[in-house]
Amino acid sequence: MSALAAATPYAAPLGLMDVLQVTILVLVAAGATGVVLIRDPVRQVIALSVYGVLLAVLFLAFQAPDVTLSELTVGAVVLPLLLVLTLAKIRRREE
Amino acid sequence: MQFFPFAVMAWILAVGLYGIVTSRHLVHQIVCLIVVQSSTYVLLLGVGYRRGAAAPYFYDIPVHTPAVDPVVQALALTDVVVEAAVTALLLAFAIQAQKRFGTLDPQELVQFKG
Amino acid sequence: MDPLLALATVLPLLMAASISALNIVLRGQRRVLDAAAIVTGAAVAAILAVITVRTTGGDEVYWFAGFRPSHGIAIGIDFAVGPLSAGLACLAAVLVAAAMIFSWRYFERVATYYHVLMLTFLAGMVGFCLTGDIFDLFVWFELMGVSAYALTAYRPEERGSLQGALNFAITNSVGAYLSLAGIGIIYGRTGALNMAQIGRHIARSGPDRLVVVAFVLIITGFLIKGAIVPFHFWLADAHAVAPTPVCVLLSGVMVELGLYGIARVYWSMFGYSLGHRAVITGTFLTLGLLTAVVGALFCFRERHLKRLLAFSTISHAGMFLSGIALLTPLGLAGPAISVAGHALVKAALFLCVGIVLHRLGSVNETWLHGRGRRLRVTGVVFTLAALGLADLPPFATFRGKGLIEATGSSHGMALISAVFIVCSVLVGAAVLRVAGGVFYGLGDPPSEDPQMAAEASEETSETDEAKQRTPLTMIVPAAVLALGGLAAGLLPGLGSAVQAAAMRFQDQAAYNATVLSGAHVAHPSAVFPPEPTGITATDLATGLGSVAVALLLAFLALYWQRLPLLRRGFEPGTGLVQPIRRFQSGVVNDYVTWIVIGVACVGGALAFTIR
Amino acid sequence: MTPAARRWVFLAGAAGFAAFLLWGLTGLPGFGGYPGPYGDIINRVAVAQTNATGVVSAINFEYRGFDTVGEEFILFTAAIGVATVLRHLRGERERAARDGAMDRDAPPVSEAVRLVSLVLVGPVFLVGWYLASHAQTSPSGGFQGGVVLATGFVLIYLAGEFLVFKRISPVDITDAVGAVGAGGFAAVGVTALAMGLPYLFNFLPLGSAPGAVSSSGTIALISFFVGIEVAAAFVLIVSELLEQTLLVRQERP
Repeated sequence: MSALAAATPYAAPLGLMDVLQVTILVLVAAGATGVVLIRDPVRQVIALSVYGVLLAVLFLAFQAPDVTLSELTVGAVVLPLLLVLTLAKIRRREE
Repeated sequence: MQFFPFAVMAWILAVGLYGIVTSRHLVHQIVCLIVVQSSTYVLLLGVGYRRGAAAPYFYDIPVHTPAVDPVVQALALTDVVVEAAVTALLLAFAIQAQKRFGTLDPQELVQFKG
Repeated sequence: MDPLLALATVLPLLMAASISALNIVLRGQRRVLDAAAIVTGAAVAAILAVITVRTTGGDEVYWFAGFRPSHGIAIGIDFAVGPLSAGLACLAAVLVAAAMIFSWRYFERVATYYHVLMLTFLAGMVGFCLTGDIFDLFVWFELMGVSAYALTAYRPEERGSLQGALNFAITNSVGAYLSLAGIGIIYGRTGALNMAQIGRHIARSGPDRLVVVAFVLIITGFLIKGAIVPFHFWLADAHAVAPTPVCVLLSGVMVELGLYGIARVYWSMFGYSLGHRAVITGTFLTLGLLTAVVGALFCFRERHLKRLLAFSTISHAGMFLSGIALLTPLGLAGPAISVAGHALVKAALFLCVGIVLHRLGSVNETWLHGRGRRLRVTGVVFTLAALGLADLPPFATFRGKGLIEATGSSHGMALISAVFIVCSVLVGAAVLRVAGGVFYGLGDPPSEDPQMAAEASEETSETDEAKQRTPLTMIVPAAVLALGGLAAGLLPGLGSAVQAAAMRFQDQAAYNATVLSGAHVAHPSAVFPPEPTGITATDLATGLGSVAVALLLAFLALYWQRLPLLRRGFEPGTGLVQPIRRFQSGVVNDYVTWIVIGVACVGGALAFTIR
Repeated sequence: MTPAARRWVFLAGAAGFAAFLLWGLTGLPGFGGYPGPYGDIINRVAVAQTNATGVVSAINFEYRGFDTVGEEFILFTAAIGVATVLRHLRGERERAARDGAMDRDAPPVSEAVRLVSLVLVGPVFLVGWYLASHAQTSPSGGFQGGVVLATGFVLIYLAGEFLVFKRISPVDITDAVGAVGAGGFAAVGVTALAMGLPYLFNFLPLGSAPGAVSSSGTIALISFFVGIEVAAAFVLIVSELLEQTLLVRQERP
């Protein structure tokens, strides 16, 4: 590890990108915690959608536009849609 | 900063597992499984990141520009598809469970034990 | 590069897609679908049999899209195939073909879905066996998983079916994601996904924390798939509820694929780097023997036939892992032979249970007592296969187990033989008790455990049509498989041939050179020298003796209620098992908890001893 | 275990698990220090070898194309699995339909939602098509395009046109289309085999210049098949779930 670490520029001062990445990482960690701790399924789906957007932004900051696009379409749109459809079905039953 | 993204990955993984273990609602549990899987995206893209490098698209930049690792991005894409597929299947199970047995609590679905 | 290697995986995929694309035309054409699936399974089995035989002279490598490695760096995906991997894939294809033949008159209301899922399942298993790329391994692992989850829930009208499928899917998905995390970690160090290349890279630096953690995470997924205590809970829930032909695949080969995965990643990537063979042996031998004992105890007290067979699979998985853990060529050859023998007889047993379910509509041993007398042929086949499961000489199960015991005792671990004999006796006694009670009406119905009886009688018939006779398409595959298990053990030179294959499998340097520099290695070098593979008189005596004890125990269990002197209010098997029964709670939350604890324990054990 | 006991047992295990995981993660080269060589080599050679300027697509559809075959079949299998698991319920729906309850199928949708959805359908299809057909040049490809295309179908549903949606995507047809997509991808590889080349070998002409839409040979073709497969799989999954939802509404008196 030491040789590799020496070869990469950690000593460089923190740039805008680092600040951005740390901020988003903190938000992602908080988002994941929120998704897990919200026990009401409907609110959880909304939280999951927000979490998906946060992840997409993180991937953009990691220079991965391809994954960003997939995460936006899947994590923030399709999965919440599937969940909403499931819940709509289940809710009716529970009433 | 050096290990912070990986620490976040470990946190997401642990929190997701906590959610699965404490969940009393199948749909909630499935969402927690999504969270567990999302930790692997953070790990994959984290290990492939190179500071100050460009995204791996050489449409308008010269080919020798330093770029981040494209391989982990391809892996993460596959991972996203797997996530969508597994989630869809699990949701179908959940619908059936609710339909047949009127419950989504993993503890009440138990038919076999011991 | 031989296109057959690619075709073995692609053929079932193309067939699955074709069936699905033509679903509107094929929907009513049940026989066309069946025939297509059987022919595909048989063709894949034939291709893989050819490859197995051919690769006994040296491993073959296939580079997809033609990207060969240069300077030891791979940029494409490869299949790296030796006789053990091709043979295991071949076994999977044979079982798929047999299961599809059995399904010919099973499941009246099938659409195209069942056939499509069986074929994608096959493709996943074959790809998993053949690939030489760690991420590709994950992809095929997931395809196998997703197909298996859907097949397990094939009859969702039953509560048990959903519970089984959900527990199966959630635990195995967690395992797969932990494996993926391990892959990400090892990639972060090596910048490689080819297993040979990773192995070469990490061998340079020796074991450090990253290697240990990556190893443990990657094998976690396989330990779960391989049903090793404490990762095993999902198996009985899933196997009990899956349709019988699917059980054949789940029990016969999918669990063993998990163990194969451990062997594959250990000997292609981690072996050199980790070193510390004694620690590795100790850790995995402990897990293996524990699994063998737990599975055998649960098996003996079970009354639900499918669950009984499922617990016996857990017990056998433990024995296989114990053999692999010895790290010797014979220690790997033993499980290889045993896996083949076990798959054949276990498949035959499941098919017989399927016939019982078809004819009598139950899998409850107590209720079925004596009711199977009219199923004479089924009874004979079941008894034959049960003797095979009890490791009767000369079944392949006996040969394999004998090799593990031999190498165990020659390396100063005679404890293995003792544990194996106890497990064989318990498992053998359980299935022989079923054979005697259900098919011959011996003794009394086993005492009724109220909860188990309720569970077993929930199982409803999987078939609709007239149940007056057993169709040939059901009994013939069962008989052929059981006889196959017997014949496999009689093959001359089997032990030494498989040992040679195992030695090549374990030669990491040769694997490296074959994959990365296109070398042809016919004669591997081994850390442990080859050992004699013949059967001694002592082996035969022990084998026959343990089967005799198993028979005795089966009779004791059947006639227990007529033996008041021995009885004294004690029910066989229950006393030992009652305390650990509570762990098998059926709640997936508990199972995931045990997975986390298991990873922490295995990881801790390796972390404190290897650094 | 009781939920409380389970939580404590888990927390104890998870503490060990997390410590173990973090211990290993600190063995990684620090964040931002990707060591190579895999990605670096591909970044250097991919444009020249494939004429695709989007290296991630080149990996997905060529260098590691075989992974993507498996990935597409995972999605295909999951869609089939959803249909398998929910099919018994469909049998019930058919019974319900015989009671003449079909007229209650459509949920109430406000005019505003209808209008916005209908206006969006066209552009969404266009974007999906663009994404699926520009794998080689832009950060996109069959997968993203396919998902967006599927979203277009969902918009049709949102517009309250469920019957139209049903007409556009009856389950069997969707299933067949998905199979053509996934099978087409696998068949592209077999075509290479038939020509005596390795499976998934890029046998089509690579085109004149890197970055042109017609460049990159089989990459564009595979991306197209993947787009079809993904769109069909998601439409199939969504329509199965929709049918369930509507079924329940129907059952209410």
